[in-house]
Amino acid sequence: MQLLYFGWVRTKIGTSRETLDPPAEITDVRGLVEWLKQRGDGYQEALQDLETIRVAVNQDMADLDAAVTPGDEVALFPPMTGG
Amino acid sequence: MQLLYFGWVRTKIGTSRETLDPPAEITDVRGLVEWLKQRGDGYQEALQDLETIRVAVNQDMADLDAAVTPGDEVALFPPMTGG
Amino acid sequence: MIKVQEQDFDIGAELASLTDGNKAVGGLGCFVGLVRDMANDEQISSMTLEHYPGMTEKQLTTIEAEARDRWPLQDVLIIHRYGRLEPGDRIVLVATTSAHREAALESCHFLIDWLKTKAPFWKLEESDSGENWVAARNSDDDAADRWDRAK
Amino acid sequence: MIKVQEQDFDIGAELASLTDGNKAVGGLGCFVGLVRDMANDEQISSMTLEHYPGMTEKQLTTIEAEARDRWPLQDVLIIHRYGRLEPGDRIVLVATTSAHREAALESCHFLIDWLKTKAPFWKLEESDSGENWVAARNSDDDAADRWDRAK
Repeated sequence: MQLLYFGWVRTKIGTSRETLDPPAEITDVRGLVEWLKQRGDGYQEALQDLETIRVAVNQDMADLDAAVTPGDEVALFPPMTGG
Repeated sequence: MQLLYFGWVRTKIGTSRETLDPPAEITDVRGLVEWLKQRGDGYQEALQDLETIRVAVNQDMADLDAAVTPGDEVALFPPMTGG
Repeated sequence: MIKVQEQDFDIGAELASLTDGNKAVGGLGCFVGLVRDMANDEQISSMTLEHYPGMTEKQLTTIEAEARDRWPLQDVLIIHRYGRLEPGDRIVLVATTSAHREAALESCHFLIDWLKTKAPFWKLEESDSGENWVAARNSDDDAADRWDRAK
Repeated sequence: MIKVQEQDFDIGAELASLTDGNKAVGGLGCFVGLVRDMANDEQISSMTLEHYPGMTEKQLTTIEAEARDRWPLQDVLIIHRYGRLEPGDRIVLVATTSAHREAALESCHFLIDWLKTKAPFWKLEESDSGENWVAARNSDDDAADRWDRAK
Protein backbone atom coordinates (compact mmCIF):
# COMPACT_ATOMS: atom_id res chain seq x y z
CA MET A 1 0.00 0.00 0.00
CA GLN A 2 1.29 3.46 -0.94
CA LEU A 3 1.03 5.94 1.95
CA LEU A 4 1.37 9.70 1.24
CA TYR A 5 1.54 12.45 3.85
CA PHE A 6 1.20 16.21 3.33
CA GLY A 7 1.40 19.41 5.38
CA TRP A 8 2.04 18.99 9.11
CA VAL A 9 1.08 15.31 8.89
CA ARG A 10 4.14 14.93 6.70
CA THR A 11 6.45 17.00 8.91
CA LYS A 12 5.34 15.18 12.08
CA ILE A 13 5.69 11.71 10.55
CA GLY A 14 8.96 12.77 8.95
CA THR A 15 8.43 11.35 5.47
CA SER A 16 6.29 12.25 2.49
CA ARG A 17 5.76 8.77 1.08
CA GLU A 18 6.26 5.15 2.07
CA THR A 19 5.19 1.71 0.96
CA LEU A 20 3.76 -0.40 3.78
CA ASP A 21 2.08 -3.78 4.14
CA PRO A 22 -0.59 -3.47 6.81
CA PRO A 23 -1.89 -6.77 8.22
CA ALA A 24 -4.80 -8.38 6.40
CA GLU A 25 -7.31 -7.41 9.11
CA ILE A 26 -6.88 -3.71 8.20
CA THR A 27 -9.77 -3.11 5.80
CA ASP A 28 -10.76 0.52 6.30
CA VAL A 29 -9.13 3.93 6.81
CA ARG A 30 -9.93 4.01 10.51
CA GLY A 31 -8.15 0.70 11.06
CA LEU A 32 -5.21 1.83 8.96
CA VAL A 33 -4.80 5.04 10.98
CA GLU A 34 -4.92 3.16 14.29
CA TRP A 35 -2.30 0.73 12.99
CA LEU A 36 -0.06 3.62 11.79
CA LYS A 37 -0.25 5.25 15.24
CA GLN A 38 1.53 2.19 16.68
CA ARG A 39 4.51 2.81 14.40
CA GLY A 40 6.08 5.58 16.46
CA ASP A 41 5.76 8.88 18.27
CA GLY A 42 5.69 10.89 15.02
CA TYR A 43 2.72 8.91 13.73
CA GLN A 44 1.04 9.11 17.14
CA GLU A 45 1.43 12.88 17.23
CA ALA A 46 0.40 13.43 13.60
CA LEU A 47 -2.71 11.28 13.78
CA GLN A 48 -3.91 11.76 17.35
CA ASP A 49 -6.81 14.07 16.50
CA LEU A 50 -8.87 12.40 13.80
CA GLU A 51 -11.06 15.53 13.53
CA THR A 52 -8.18 17.34 11.86
CA ILE A 53 -7.16 14.56 9.47
CA ARG A 54 -8.39 14.44 5.90
CA VAL A 55 -8.06 11.29 3.78
CA ALA A 56 -7.87 10.53 0.08
CA VAL A 57 -8.00 6.97 -1.27
CA ASN A 58 -6.69 6.70 -4.81
CA GLN A 59 -6.77 10.51 -5.10
CA ASP A 60 -10.45 10.85 -4.16
CA MET A 61 -11.57 12.29 -0.84
CA ALA A 62 -12.74 9.54 1.52
CA ASP A 63 -13.94 9.20 5.10
CA LEU A 64 -12.72 7.01 7.96
CA ASP A 65 -15.10 4.22 7.02
CA ALA A 66 -13.82 3.97 3.47
CA ALA A 67 -12.39 0.58 2.46
CA VAL A 68 -8.66 0.18 1.78
CA THR A 69 -6.95 -2.67 -0.01
CA PRO A 70 -3.25 -3.51 -0.46
CA GLY A 71 -2.97 -1.90 -3.91
CA ASP A 72 -4.42 1.45 -2.84
CA GLU A 73 -2.76 4.86 -2.67
CA VAL A 74 -3.85 6.37 0.65
CA ALA A 75 -3.03 9.98 1.54
CA LEU A 76 -3.37 11.56 4.97
CA PHE A 77 -3.22 15.33 5.40
CA PRO A 78 -4.55 18.38 7.28
CA PRO A 79 -7.50 20.44 6.01
CA MET A 80 -6.52 21.90 2.64
CA THR A 81 -5.58 25.55 2.20
CA GLY A 82 -5.55 26.23 -1.51
CA GLY A 83 -6.28 29.39 -3.44
CA MET B 1 -29.87 77.53 -19.69
CA GLN B 2 -27.69 74.79 -21.18
CA LEU B 3 -29.71 71.83 -22.46
CA LEU B 4 -27.98 68.51 -23.26
CA TYR B 5 -29.54 65.47 -24.88
CA PHE B 6 -28.18 61.92 -25.11
CA GLY B 7 -29.12 58.58 -26.65
CA TRP B 8 -32.43 58.45 -28.49
CA VAL B 9 -33.53 61.69 -26.83
CA ARG B 10 -30.69 63.32 -28.78
CA THR B 11 -31.45 61.58 -32.07
CA LYS B 12 -35.17 62.39 -31.86
CA ILE B 13 -34.59 66.05 -30.96
CA GLY B 14 -31.85 66.24 -33.55
CA THR B 15 -29.23 68.08 -31.54
CA SER B 16 -26.91 67.21 -28.68
CA ARG B 17 -26.72 70.61 -27.02
CA GLU B 18 -28.44 73.98 -27.12
CA THR B 19 -28.68 77.16 -25.08
CA LEU B 20 -32.26 78.23 -24.40
CA ASP B 21 -33.99 80.90 -22.33
CA PRO B 22 -37.17 79.36 -20.93
CA PRO B 23 -39.75 81.89 -19.64
CA ALA B 24 -39.41 82.94 -15.99
CA GLU B 25 -42.38 80.83 -14.88
CA ILE B 26 -40.43 77.63 -15.66
CA THR B 27 -38.98 76.72 -12.26
CA ASP B 28 -38.77 72.93 -12.25
CA VAL B 29 -37.80 70.06 -14.56
CA ARG B 30 -41.42 69.07 -15.20
CA GLY B 31 -42.30 72.60 -16.41
CA LEU B 32 -39.15 72.70 -18.52
CA VAL B 33 -39.98 69.43 -20.25
CA GLU B 34 -43.56 70.54 -20.99
CA TRP B 35 -42.22 73.79 -22.44
CA LEU B 36 -39.67 71.91 -24.58
CA LYS B 37 -42.43 69.66 -25.98
CA GLN B 38 -44.02 72.76 -27.55
CA ARG B 39 -40.88 73.42 -29.56
CA GLY B 40 -41.55 70.87 -32.29
CA ASP B 41 -42.39 67.31 -33.27
CA GLY B 42 -38.91 66.00 -32.43
CA TYR B 43 -39.17 67.30 -28.86
CA GLN B 44 -42.74 66.02 -28.60
CA GLU B 45 -41.69 62.56 -29.72
CA ALA B 46 -38.55 62.42 -27.57
CA LEU B 47 -40.24 63.58 -24.39
CA GLN B 48 -43.73 62.12 -24.67
CA ASP B 49 -43.21 59.30 -22.16
CA LEU B 50 -41.85 60.82 -18.97
CA GLU B 51 -41.41 57.33 -17.48
CA THR B 52 -38.53 56.70 -19.86
CA ILE B 53 -36.77 60.05 -19.39
CA ARG B 54 -33.92 60.50 -16.95
CA VAL B 55 -32.74 63.95 -15.87
CA ALA B 56 -29.51 65.43 -14.56
CA VAL B 57 -29.26 69.00 -13.26
CA ASN B 58 -25.71 70.28 -13.13
CA GLN B 59 -24.46 66.72 -13.68
CA ASP B 60 -26.36 65.21 -10.74
CA MET B 61 -29.33 62.92 -11.20
CA ALA B 62 -32.58 64.77 -10.46
CA ASP B 63 -36.32 64.09 -10.58
CA LEU B 64 -39.12 65.93 -12.32
CA ASP B 65 -39.76 68.11 -9.26
CA ALA B 66 -36.18 69.37 -9.09
CA ALA B 67 -35.74 73.14 -9.39
CA VAL B 68 -34.07 74.65 -12.45
CA THR B 69 -32.68 78.15 -12.81
CA PRO B 70 -31.35 80.03 -15.87
CA GLY B 71 -27.68 79.24 -15.17
CA ASP B 72 -28.23 75.47 -14.89
CA GLU B 73 -26.96 72.68 -17.13
CA VAL B 74 -29.91 70.34 -17.63
CA ALA B 75 -29.51 66.99 -19.40
CA LEU B 76 -32.34 64.76 -20.63
CA PHE B 77 -31.66 61.17 -21.65
CA PRO B 78 -32.97 57.57 -21.71
CA PRO B 79 -32.14 55.06 -18.97
CA MET B 80 -28.38 54.57 -18.90
CA THR B 81 -26.71 51.46 -20.31
CA GLY B 82 -23.12 51.54 -19.12
CA GLY B 83 -20.73 48.73 -18.35
CA MET C 1 -8.66 55.57 -10.18
CA ILE C 2 -11.11 56.50 -12.93
CA LYS C 3 -10.26 56.54 -16.64
CA VAL C 4 -12.83 57.47 -19.28
CA GLN C 5 -11.14 57.10 -22.64
CA GLU C 6 -11.64 56.35 -26.30
CA GLN C 7 -8.54 54.18 -26.71
CA ASP C 8 -8.16 50.53 -25.76
CA PHE C 9 -6.38 49.43 -22.59
CA ASP C 10 -3.82 46.73 -21.76
CA ILE C 11 -5.37 44.47 -19.11
CA GLY C 12 -2.05 43.01 -17.95
CA ALA C 13 -0.40 46.41 -17.53
CA GLU C 14 -3.42 47.92 -15.81
CA LEU C 15 -3.73 45.08 -13.31
CA ALA C 16 0.01 45.08 -12.66
CA SER C 17 -0.23 48.75 -11.70
CA LEU C 18 -2.62 47.73 -8.90
CA THR C 19 -0.48 45.00 -7.40
CA ASP C 20 3.17 45.70 -8.23
CA GLY C 21 5.04 46.71 -5.12
CA ASN C 22 1.99 46.46 -2.84
CA LYS C 23 2.61 43.40 -0.70
CA ALA C 24 -0.50 43.96 1.39
CA VAL C 25 -2.72 42.83 -1.49
CA GLY C 26 -4.05 39.30 -0.98
CA GLY C 27 -6.65 39.29 -3.72
CA LEU C 28 -7.47 41.09 -6.95
CA GLY C 29 -10.97 40.91 -8.42
CA CYS C 30 -11.48 41.97 -12.00
CA PHE C 31 -14.24 42.17 -14.58
CA VAL C 32 -13.82 42.99 -18.26
CA GLY C 33 -16.84 43.69 -20.47
CA LEU C 34 -16.55 43.10 -24.22
CA VAL C 35 -18.67 43.80 -27.29
CA ARG C 36 -20.51 40.67 -28.39
CA ASP C 37 -21.20 39.97 -32.05
CA MET C 38 -24.83 39.00 -31.47
CA ALA C 39 -27.73 40.92 -29.92
CA ASN C 40 -31.39 39.90 -30.14
CA ASP C 41 -30.45 37.25 -32.73
CA GLU C 42 -28.89 39.85 -34.98
CA GLN C 43 -25.29 40.09 -36.11
CA ILE C 44 -23.77 43.29 -34.71
CA SER C 45 -21.24 45.15 -36.85
CA SER C 46 -20.43 47.91 -34.35
CA MET C 47 -21.40 49.44 -31.03
CA THR C 48 -20.94 53.15 -30.44
CA LEU C 49 -20.83 54.36 -26.85
CA GLU C 50 -21.97 57.89 -26.16
CA HIS C 51 -21.41 59.39 -22.72
CA TYR C 52 -21.86 62.61 -20.78
CA PRO C 53 -18.38 64.08 -20.36
CA GLY C 54 -17.97 65.62 -16.92
CA MET C 55 -20.91 63.81 -15.38
CA THR C 56 -19.37 60.43 -16.20
CA GLU C 57 -16.19 61.19 -14.29
CA LYS C 58 -18.20 62.70 -11.42
CA GLN C 59 -20.45 59.64 -11.13
CA LEU C 60 -17.59 57.16 -11.36
CA THR C 61 -15.62 59.03 -8.71
CA THR C 62 -18.64 58.90 -6.41
CA ILE C 63 -19.10 55.17 -6.88
CA GLU C 64 -15.41 54.49 -6.32
CA ALA C 65 -15.74 56.30 -2.97
CA GLU C 66 -18.86 54.26 -2.18
CA ALA C 67 -17.03 50.99 -2.86
CA ARG C 68 -14.10 52.07 -0.66
CA ASP C 69 -16.61 52.91 2.05
CA ARG C 70 -18.29 49.53 1.95
CA TRP C 71 -15.21 47.29 1.66
CA PRO C 72 -11.63 47.47 2.98
CA LEU C 73 -9.99 48.06 -0.41
CA GLN C 74 -6.39 48.80 -1.26
CA ASP C 75 -7.17 50.11 -4.71
CA VAL C 76 -9.97 50.60 -7.25
CA LEU C 77 -9.60 50.96 -11.00
CA ILE C 78 -12.44 51.67 -13.42
CA ILE C 79 -11.68 52.15 -17.12
CA HIS C 80 -14.67 52.84 -19.36
CA ARG C 81 -14.30 53.42 -23.09
CA TYR C 82 -16.52 55.49 -25.36
CA GLY C 83 -16.71 55.88 -29.13
CA ARG C 84 -17.06 53.29 -31.88
CA LEU C 85 -16.22 49.70 -30.97
CA GLU C 86 -16.44 46.41 -32.82
CA PRO C 87 -17.31 42.88 -31.67
CA GLY C 88 -14.49 41.49 -29.53
CA ASP C 89 -13.39 44.94 -28.40
CA ARG C 90 -13.03 45.69 -24.69
CA ILE C 91 -15.57 48.17 -23.27
CA VAL C 92 -14.92 48.33 -19.57
CA LEU C 93 -12.51 47.13 -16.89
CA VAL C 94 -13.29 47.09 -13.19
CA ALA C 95 -10.62 45.92 -10.77
CA THR C 96 -10.29 46.06 -7.01
CA THR C 97 -7.61 44.88 -4.61
CA SER C 98 -7.86 44.00 -0.95
CA ALA C 99 -6.15 41.96 1.73
CA HIS C 100 -9.10 39.56 1.44
CA ARG C 101 -10.75 37.88 -1.51
CA GLU C 102 -14.36 38.48 -0.46
CA ALA C 103 -13.86 42.25 -0.41
CA ALA C 104 -12.17 42.22 -3.82
CA LEU C 105 -14.75 40.00 -5.52
CA GLU C 106 -17.84 41.58 -3.99
CA SER C 107 -16.76 45.17 -4.61
CA CYS C 108 -15.95 44.29 -8.21
CA HIS C 109 -19.42 42.81 -8.67
CA PHE C 110 -20.97 45.86 -7.01
CA LEU C 111 -19.14 48.28 -9.29
CA ILE C 112 -20.08 46.59 -12.56
CA ASP C 113 -23.72 46.20 -11.48
CA TRP C 114 -23.74 49.87 -10.64
CA LEU C 115 -22.13 50.95 -13.93
CA LYS C 116 -24.81 49.10 -15.91
CA THR C 117 -27.62 51.33 -14.68
CA LYS C 118 -26.07 54.47 -13.25
CA ALA C 119 -23.10 55.48 -15.37
CA PRO C 120 -24.19 57.95 -18.07
CA PHE C 121 -23.42 55.86 -21.15
CA TRP C 122 -25.73 54.94 -24.02
CA LYS C 123 -25.04 52.24 -26.59
CA LEU C 124 -25.95 52.41 -30.26
CA GLU C 125 -25.73 49.06 -32.05
CA GLU C 126 -25.35 48.79 -35.79
CA SER C 127 -26.57 45.68 -37.60
CA ASP C 128 -27.92 44.75 -41.04
CA SER C 129 -31.31 46.06 -39.98
CA GLY C 130 -29.89 49.48 -39.13
CA GLU C 131 -29.05 51.38 -35.93
CA ASN C 132 -30.63 50.52 -32.62
CA TRP C 133 -30.22 52.10 -29.19
CA VAL C 134 -29.66 49.38 -26.62
CA ALA C 135 -32.57 49.37 -24.15
CA ALA C 136 -32.02 49.28 -20.41
CA ARG C 137 -32.82 45.86 -18.94
CA ASN C 138 -34.97 45.30 -15.87
CA SER C 139 -32.59 42.57 -14.75
CA ASP C 140 -29.81 45.18 -14.58
CA ASP C 141 -31.98 47.40 -12.38
CA ASP C 142 -32.65 44.43 -10.11
CA ALA C 143 -28.93 43.66 -9.88
CA ALA C 144 -28.16 47.25 -8.90
CA ASP C 145 -31.05 47.41 -6.41
CA ARG C 146 -29.69 44.37 -4.62
CA TRP C 147 -26.69 46.45 -3.50
CA ASP C 148 -28.92 49.30 -2.29
CA ARG C 149 -30.79 46.86 -0.10
CA ALA C 150 -27.53 45.35 1.18
CA LYS C 151 -26.24 48.76 2.24
CA MET D 1 -8.20 24.63 -18.69
CA ILE D 2 -6.18 23.63 -15.65
CA LYS D 3 -2.52 24.51 -15.08
CA VAL D 4 -0.64 23.43 -11.95
CA GLN D 5 2.82 24.89 -12.20
CA GLU D 6 5.83 26.16 -10.30
CA GLN D 7 6.57 29.12 -12.56
CA ASP D 8 4.82 32.49 -12.56
CA PHE D 9 2.15 33.40 -15.12
CA ASP D 10 1.46 36.49 -17.25
CA ILE D 11 -2.04 37.70 -16.37
CA GLY D 12 -2.48 39.76 -19.54
CA ALA D 13 -1.44 36.93 -21.85
CA GLU D 14 -3.53 34.34 -19.99
CA LEU D 15 -6.68 36.48 -20.08
CA ALA D 16 -6.13 37.39 -23.73
CA SER D 17 -6.08 33.66 -24.55
CA LEU D 18 -9.64 33.43 -23.20
CA THR D 19 -11.11 36.31 -25.17
CA ASP D 20 -9.04 36.80 -28.33
CA GLY D 21 -11.04 35.76 -31.36
CA ASN D 22 -14.12 34.73 -29.37
CA LYS D 23 -16.71 37.40 -30.12
CA ALA D 24 -19.42 35.63 -28.14
CA VAL D 25 -17.77 36.65 -24.85
CA GLY D 26 -19.61 39.50 -23.16
CA GLY D 27 -17.89 39.32 -19.79
CA LEU D 28 -14.72 38.01 -18.21
CA GLY D 29 -14.49 37.52 -14.46
CA CYS D 30 -11.10 37.06 -12.89
CA PHE D 31 -9.52 36.61 -9.49
CA VAL D 32 -5.81 36.65 -8.68
CA GLY D 33 -4.52 35.60 -5.28
CA LEU D 34 -1.18 36.93 -4.05
CA VAL D 35 1.18 36.28 -1.15
CA ARG D 36 0.76 38.95 1.53
CA ASP D 37 3.68 40.13 3.61
CA MET D 38 1.79 39.95 6.90
CA ALA D 39 0.00 37.07 8.65
CA ASN D 40 -1.17 37.09 12.26
CA ASP D 41 0.76 40.32 12.83
CA GLU D 42 3.98 38.72 11.71
CA GLN D 43 6.18 39.67 8.79
CA ILE D 44 6.23 36.81 6.29
CA SER D 45 9.46 36.14 4.41
CA SER D 46 8.19 33.28 2.23
CA MET D 47 5.28 30.94 1.63
CA THR D 48 5.89 27.45 0.29
CA LEU D 49 2.98 25.65 -1.32
CA GLU D 50 2.95 21.88 -1.19
CA HIS D 51 0.41 19.97 -3.25
CA TYR D 52 -0.62 16.42 -4.12
CA PRO D 53 0.45 15.90 -7.75
CA GLY D 54 -2.14 13.92 -9.64
CA MET D 55 -4.95 14.52 -7.19
CA THR D 56 -4.64 18.29 -7.65
CA GLU D 57 -5.20 18.08 -11.41
CA LYS D 58 -8.02 15.56 -10.89
CA GLN D 59 -9.81 17.77 -8.36
CA LEU D 60 -9.42 20.94 -10.44
CA THR D 61 -10.71 19.19 -13.54
CA THR D 62 -13.77 18.05 -11.58
CA ILE D 63 -14.49 21.54 -10.30
CA GLU D 64 -14.07 23.09 -13.74
CA ALA D 65 -16.74 20.66 -14.98
CA GLU D 66 -18.96 21.57 -12.04
CA ALA D 67 -18.68 25.30 -12.86
CA ARG D 68 -19.49 24.66 -16.52
CA ASP D 69 -22.50 22.66 -15.38
CA ARG D 70 -23.84 25.43 -13.18
CA TRP D 71 -23.25 28.43 -15.46
CA PRO D 72 -23.30 28.97 -19.23
CA LEU D 73 -19.57 29.50 -19.61
CA GLN D 74 -17.47 29.94 -22.72
CA ASP D 75 -14.21 29.15 -20.99
CA VAL D 76 -12.62 28.42 -17.63
CA LEU D 77 -8.98 28.89 -16.68
CA ILE D 78 -7.45 27.91 -13.35
CA ILE D 79 -3.72 28.36 -12.79
CA HIS D 80 -2.39 27.33 -9.38
CA ARG D 81 1.27 27.60 -8.47
CA TYR D 82 3.25 25.48 -6.02
CA GLY D 83 6.73 25.79 -4.54
CA ARG D 84 8.42 28.64 -2.75
CA LEU D 85 6.87 32.09 -3.18
CA GLU D 86 7.60 35.48 -1.68
CA PRO D 87 5.31 38.35 -0.63
CA GLY D 88 3.85 40.03 -3.71
CA ASP D 89 4.10 36.85 -5.79
CA ARG D 90 1.02 35.53 -7.59
CA ILE D 91 -0.36 32.23 -6.26
CA VAL D 92 -3.51 31.55 -8.23
CA LEU D 93 -5.54 32.83 -11.16
CA VAL D 94 -9.17 31.95 -11.79
CA ALA D 95 -10.87 33.33 -14.88
CA THR D 96 -14.18 32.57 -16.56
CA THR D 97 -15.86 33.97 -19.65
CA SER D 98 -19.52 34.03 -20.58
CA ALA D 99 -22.00 35.90 -22.73
CA HIS D 100 -23.29 37.42 -19.49
CA ARG D 101 -21.55 39.10 -16.58
CA GLU D 102 -23.46 37.36 -13.78
CA ALA D 103 -22.32 33.94 -14.96
CA ALA D 104 -18.71 35.08 -15.27
CA LEU D 105 -18.54 36.79 -11.88
CA GLU D 106 -20.45 34.17 -9.91
CA SER D 107 -18.57 31.21 -11.35
CA CYS D 108 -15.27 32.93 -10.64
CA HIS D 109 -16.32 33.47 -7.03
CA PHE D 110 -17.49 29.85 -6.78
CA LEU D 111 -14.19 28.51 -8.09
CA ILE D 112 -11.95 30.47 -5.73
CA ASP D 113 -14.15 29.64 -2.72
CA TRP D 114 -13.93 26.00 -3.71
CA LEU D 115 -10.14 26.07 -4.18
CA LYS D 116 -9.65 27.47 -0.68
CA THR D 117 -11.03 24.36 1.03
CA LYS D 118 -11.02 21.54 -1.49
CA ALA D 119 -7.89 21.80 -3.62
CA PRO D 120 -5.09 19.68 -2.11
CA PHE D 121 -2.61 22.46 -1.31
CA TRP D 122 -0.94 23.25 2.00
CA LYS D 123 0.88 26.47 2.82
CA LEU D 124 4.00 26.76 4.95
CA GLU D 125 4.77 30.32 6.02
CA GLU D 126 8.23 31.38 7.10
CA SER D 127 8.67 34.33 9.45
CA ASP D 128 11.14 35.51 12.09
CA SER D 129 9.50 33.15 14.55
CA GLY D 130 10.06 30.14 12.31
CA GLU D 131 7.94 27.98 10.03
CA ASN D 132 4.21 27.73 10.42
CA TRP D 133 1.62 25.68 8.52
CA VAL D 134 -1.30 27.93 7.60
CA ALA D 135 -4.44 26.67 9.35
CA ALA D 136 -7.70 26.23 7.50
CA ARG D 137 -10.21 28.94 8.36
CA ASN D 138 -13.83 28.31 9.31
CA SER D 139 -14.86 31.31 7.22
CA ASP D 140 -13.45 29.56 4.16
CA ASP D 141 -15.52 26.46 4.92
CA ASP D 142 -18.61 28.65 5.26
CA ALA D 143 -17.90 30.33 1.93
CA ALA D 144 -17.57 26.97 0.20
CA ASP D 145 -20.68 25.57 1.90
CA ARG D 146 -22.72 28.48 0.58
CA TRP D 147 -22.28 27.10 -2.95
CA ASP D 148 -23.28 23.59 -1.88
CA ARG D 149 -26.51 24.95 -0.50
CA ALA D 150 -27.12 27.01 -3.67
CA LYS D 151 -26.75 23.91 -5.85
